[in-house]
Amino acid sequence: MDKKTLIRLFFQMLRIRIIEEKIAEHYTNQEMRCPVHLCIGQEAIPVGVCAHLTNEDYVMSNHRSHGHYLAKGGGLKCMMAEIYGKANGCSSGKGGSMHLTDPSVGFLGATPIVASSIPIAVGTAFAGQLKGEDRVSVAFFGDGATEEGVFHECLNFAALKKLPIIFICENNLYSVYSPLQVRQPEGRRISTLAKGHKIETHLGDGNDVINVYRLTKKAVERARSEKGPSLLEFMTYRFREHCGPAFDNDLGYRSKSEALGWEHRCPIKKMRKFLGDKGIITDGDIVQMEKEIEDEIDSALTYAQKGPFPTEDILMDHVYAS
Amino acid sequence: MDKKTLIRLFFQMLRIRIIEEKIAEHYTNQEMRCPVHLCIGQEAIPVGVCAHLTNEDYVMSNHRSHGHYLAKGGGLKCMMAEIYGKANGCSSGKGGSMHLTDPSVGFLGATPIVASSIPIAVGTAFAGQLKGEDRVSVAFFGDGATEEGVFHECLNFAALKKLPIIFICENNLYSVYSPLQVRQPEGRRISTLAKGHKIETHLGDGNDVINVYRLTKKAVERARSEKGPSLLEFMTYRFREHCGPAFDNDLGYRSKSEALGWEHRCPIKKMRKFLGDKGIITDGDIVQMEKEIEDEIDSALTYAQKGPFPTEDILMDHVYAS
Amino acid sequence: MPVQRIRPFFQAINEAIAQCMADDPYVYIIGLGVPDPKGIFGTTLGLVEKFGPKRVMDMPTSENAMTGIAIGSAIVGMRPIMTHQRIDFALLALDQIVNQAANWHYMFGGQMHAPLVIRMIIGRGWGQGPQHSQSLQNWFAHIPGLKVVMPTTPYDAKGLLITSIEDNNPVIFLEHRWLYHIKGHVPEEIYRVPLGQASVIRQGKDVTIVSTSHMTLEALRASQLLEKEGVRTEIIDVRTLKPLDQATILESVRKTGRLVVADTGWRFCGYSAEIIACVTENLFDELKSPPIRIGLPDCPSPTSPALSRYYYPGANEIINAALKSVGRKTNKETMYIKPTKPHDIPDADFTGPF
Amino acid sequence: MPVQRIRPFFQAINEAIAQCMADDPYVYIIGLGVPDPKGIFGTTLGLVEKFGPKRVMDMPTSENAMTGIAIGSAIVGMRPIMTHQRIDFALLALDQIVNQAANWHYMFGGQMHAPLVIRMIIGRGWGQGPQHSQSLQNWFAHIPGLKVVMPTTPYDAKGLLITSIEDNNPVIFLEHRWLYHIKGHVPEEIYRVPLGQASVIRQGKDVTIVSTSHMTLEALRASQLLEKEGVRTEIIDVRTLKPLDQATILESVRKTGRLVVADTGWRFCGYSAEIIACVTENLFDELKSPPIRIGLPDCPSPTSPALSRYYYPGANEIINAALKSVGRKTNKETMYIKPTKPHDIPDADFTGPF
Ligand SMILES: Cc1ncc(C[n+]2csc(CCOP(=O)(O)OP(=O)(O)O)c2C)c(N)n1
Ligand SMILES: Cc1ncc(C[n+]2csc(CCOP(=O)(O)OP(=O)(O)O)c2C)c(N)n1
Ligand SMILES: [Mg+2]
Ligand SMILES: [Mg+2]
Repeated sequence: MDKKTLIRLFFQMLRIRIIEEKIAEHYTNQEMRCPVHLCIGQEAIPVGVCAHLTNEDYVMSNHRSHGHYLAKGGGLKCMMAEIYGKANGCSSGKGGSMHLTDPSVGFLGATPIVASSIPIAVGTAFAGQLKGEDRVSVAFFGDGATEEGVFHECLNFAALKKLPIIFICENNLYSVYSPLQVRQPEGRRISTLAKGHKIETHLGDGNDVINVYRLTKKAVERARSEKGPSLLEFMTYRFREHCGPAFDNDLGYRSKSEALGWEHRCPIKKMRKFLGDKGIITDGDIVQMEKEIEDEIDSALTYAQKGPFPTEDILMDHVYAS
Repeated sequence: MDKKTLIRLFFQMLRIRIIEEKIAEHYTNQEMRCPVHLCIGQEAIPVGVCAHLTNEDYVMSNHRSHGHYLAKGGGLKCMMAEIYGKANGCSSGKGGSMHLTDPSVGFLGATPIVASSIPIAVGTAFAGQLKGEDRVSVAFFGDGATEEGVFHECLNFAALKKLPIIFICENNLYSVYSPLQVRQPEGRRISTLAKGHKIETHLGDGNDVINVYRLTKKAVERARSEKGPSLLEFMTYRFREHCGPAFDNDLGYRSKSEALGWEHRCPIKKMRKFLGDKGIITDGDIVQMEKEIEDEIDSALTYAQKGPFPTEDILMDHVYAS
Repeated sequence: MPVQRIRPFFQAINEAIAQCMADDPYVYIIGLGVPDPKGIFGTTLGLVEKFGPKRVMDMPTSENAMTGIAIGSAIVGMRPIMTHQRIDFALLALDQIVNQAANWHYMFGGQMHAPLVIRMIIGRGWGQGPQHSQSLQNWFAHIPGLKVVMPTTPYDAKGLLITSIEDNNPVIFLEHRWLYHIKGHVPEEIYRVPLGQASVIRQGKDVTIVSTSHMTLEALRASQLLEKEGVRTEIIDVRTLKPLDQATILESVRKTGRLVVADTGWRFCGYSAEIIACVTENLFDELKSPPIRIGLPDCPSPTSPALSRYYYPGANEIINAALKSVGRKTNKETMYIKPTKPHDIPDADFTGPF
Repeated sequence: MPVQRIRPFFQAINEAIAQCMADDPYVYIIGLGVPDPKGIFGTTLGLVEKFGPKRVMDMPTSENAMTGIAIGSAIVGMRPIMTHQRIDFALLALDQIVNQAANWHYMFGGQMHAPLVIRMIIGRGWGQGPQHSQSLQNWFAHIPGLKVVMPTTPYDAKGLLITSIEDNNPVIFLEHRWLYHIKGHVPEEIYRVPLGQASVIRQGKDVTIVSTSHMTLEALRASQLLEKEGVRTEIIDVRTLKPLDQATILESVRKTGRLVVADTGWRFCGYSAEIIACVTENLFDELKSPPIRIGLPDCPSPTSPALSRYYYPGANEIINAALKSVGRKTNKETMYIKPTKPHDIPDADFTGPF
């Protein structure tokens, strides 16, 4: 991997991190009046995956979508405005954090019903195949989503039709407060399920962006060469509460030591150390990056905060397409 | 296996076959005014499976339920009356062929929405576990049912809780007129799906009642000793049309040679030959059996045909339990 | 009057699909049994031969995912027609239909749309029973973002289906099993019946009968006998349940002052309640007698013909309601329409099994 | 009046569950997050400590199978309480709820029954948006075999939930997110509020207001201002949407001659239409003015507070409707109830995120 790519991967993770932290910081002002599911700790996955996608490729996401949206190239300003419920938001304020979209870059949309966007992503891949296009679709979802039957229905259909789709499972060990062991049989990996469907499958370290990048590369090549779908299961960890801006390890549903272990494996720290050790970036570079990102987010915040609210007359607009 | 068991298995298959053929024969009289899905050709599976179950064990079934119902010991008379829509039917005429039940023998019920009775069967096993009972539950379903997401949700939960349930997949290669290859990826067995869930799994010849019997024996032992669920996939073939009394190979959705091949592997012919070769039964025994069965079915037909129709005043009964 | 081209309902549906597919390469049809020898009661026969297996497809028994897949394909430019052999099976797909398809255009601020037709068959008769004969149109009509269509005549079946396929929204297209062999004039060329317009299929000044799908035929039967009794009915076939053509209904009731609603679904909390609420809210002072709704009683669909006989209301119930509405006593002897076929089969030559 | 034991709604629910579980070893509760630290808005807190993890369970995110599993357990003797954190998630389980649970007793001729309570939360506010705030009670009320309960007061919440758990049928129990911190008298012991009885929570002779769930609180707010204007309202909290207590509603309208219906769901094809249809069919001659329904407009739930402000009707809409119903002009200045908190939060101390 060339330096430029490595730096870009790092930069993008850092950017998502800083944006999410800014959202957390501002959330308590009670101006972002919708649920937000932050992906702090999980940034390597969207970044490593989307690095292989062009604007022609499609991504669909779930409730925890900010990272996917940003990594795919979704506009920051209209994302922030959307979270603020503004008319200049990416969904005109009608969707909020759980319904981001930026079709111009192929980030089609996010929907928070668990697993519900997986078949829709498969449908985009199916359309591509029917139309003879050369696109790849990616569905991002969590470990919880693999418990929904529709997930399996999708694997079956994707395998049946050899669709150009990549299923990305972000396994952060929890669904809200519920650990894997109350939801899935002990010792059975999610990737094993996909193997049962005879789908190309890999299990990777979701906190190692280079690992994510490498595994995805193969999956995208497979998809582009019409060899069919892949499922990649990436192990990771969410640092903050399931929904909202706070830390919540004090609630006791996950142990402090577990959380600490994962903090040490923070994908950004890890990459920073790697790039530092290799002499690819310096602390100075990072300060520079942070500054750039903060400027960007500041102006996005201004855009969002100053943006107009949607007015009563658009309430009934767009119920039907004309 | 002792002779008595072997003879019983044969007798039960023969009984189901003759009953189903009688239904087919009488169906054209337009007195059985509901859809019927005959299991002619598939008798070995219900018989071999139910041989290990007691009246305390639970069975749930699908649209093609006659064989399951009869093998579990469900009453023939009230089944026939139910198909005739009579008040003395097992569901008072409200259910018809697609909703048979005989709770007295543990045949809880059949429902024709594909895969819909699988979770209900799992629920009975779950209840047994919660109550600390020593029961086994069996869910019968077809190859088509494994395409429903709920099937996978059930496997996951059964494996999670190590439930005393046995999933019996009767793989007859078709769902209505649709062959497996338009529905499931080539070369991927249904039993492989269950392996993906880390469920004990076996693939067997569903037209060989002894094979069915042996594989089920182990699964039932596993369940009774709290080792958890099993899935058995049995290959078989339906001889007649999907729904209704006729043969339909002339429609062209399956090849004559395929059908012929399976006819040669008729489970009853096969067992008859086996028992004959071993000298366990004679042609005379079989004539005797047929006579016995025909007498039974004749009186069941009379019971059904003479039975009273439900009257208007019971239409609104049993909408709610008191 | 131009020469009539008489075709059965199922063929009208078939033509609509075939012509839309010929017209627009992005239209495809998918569903259990679509290319099979029976072709969904004849409605999809010949399509696979004409358009090939990439546009006329069977599918796994995975209603939920397959609906989502159709939606996904629609938002990137395809125009899927999904078919369910029974509306009851679509209960597995409601997350995709209601949470996703219905909201898609709105919740992303109008940037995308999901042009998707979901054909669903409403069963009835011959012991279809509790899980194969529900008539759930009111569920769909309740959901903003969906359009709901229920044709009665072959003419409308073709014209409404073409419009539905061309519509840029998710359209729930409900076909009543008992209409497939009804015959009527069906022009050969493509034509469109607009969504959102009810059809006054009979004019009269005494009672307005608002009906859906198969109940429209029952209303027509009823109206002939009522005519003899001197009661002139105006029959309005709703056709598009959502968006509802209030204007046509209100105009009629403004004239007649009397309202009977006959729907194929359950009465309680059903579509007939909407019609009554809409009329009483808007035309309270013009109503001369209490509106009456006719629908299924509040119990599951029984399988036995001995019970289904009492389950489905028909022309006679409509006659009674209309007479009651004009303040006349009902007279069983003269009013009763005698059945010409067993009550549980769609046509005289039906012999089962579905 | 005996000493009042004032408790919040969420605790009333919690007590009902705890007391039923103590009373009957076959009762168990299952649902996503049931034993988690937040305990479904407090309604399940402490239960796992009291009754252990075999009776108070989390579950996989498999709504459809888990509902079927609950049904299966119910038909062999258990009494499950299943919870869904949002009604929207239950769309995945409708095959099991509607095709199976609702029909189970009927379709097997009364031999088995499925005593199952499905608690579902109706969301609202703070940007829950199109997929987390639907109010689908009319769907369930349409289905024979289901009972549908929507409590408003803490007293009813406890009493109705106990009755629902003890009922031998599938009961859909709908809890409005905004009621959890409402306080009221809740007796400590087990008590039962019968299903199928509406509650006249305010007597008055001028207008009958029939309301569901949270809209009952809005009706109460409205009634105070209306009282000042000389309009005496009678408020009927429906409580059990199915079976509906027609008698209580009809009796009231017989007295007042006027009807306003305020429901938390969509107006079009919604539960309010049933109430209006029921009253006009039965009491046409006694109605003095057109009945009016209040509900959500025919569009998905928008996320932005700037839009949800116009989406949810409240006391002011009820005031306007009641005044219209008695033939009075509305007067914005005097009639308007000023909000004491932002419109998109349930209580003043709510700070998000849900
Ligand atoms: C069908 C459905 N059930 C339940 C929920 C509530 N819910 C929202 S997010 C979530 C957690 C899902 O966990 P996972 O898929 O692992 O994603 P994560 O939040 O861990 O990223 C749940 C259960 C929902 N939104 N949809
Ligand atoms: C949810 C659902 N979808 C479709 C149908 C229509 N249908 C009835 S039986 C059947 C075939 C199912 O095939 P399989 O499970 O293999 O059972 P088989 O008929 O072969 O025994 C289908 C698709 C249904 N009843 N339920
Ligand atoms: Mg997770
Ligand atoms: Mg099969």
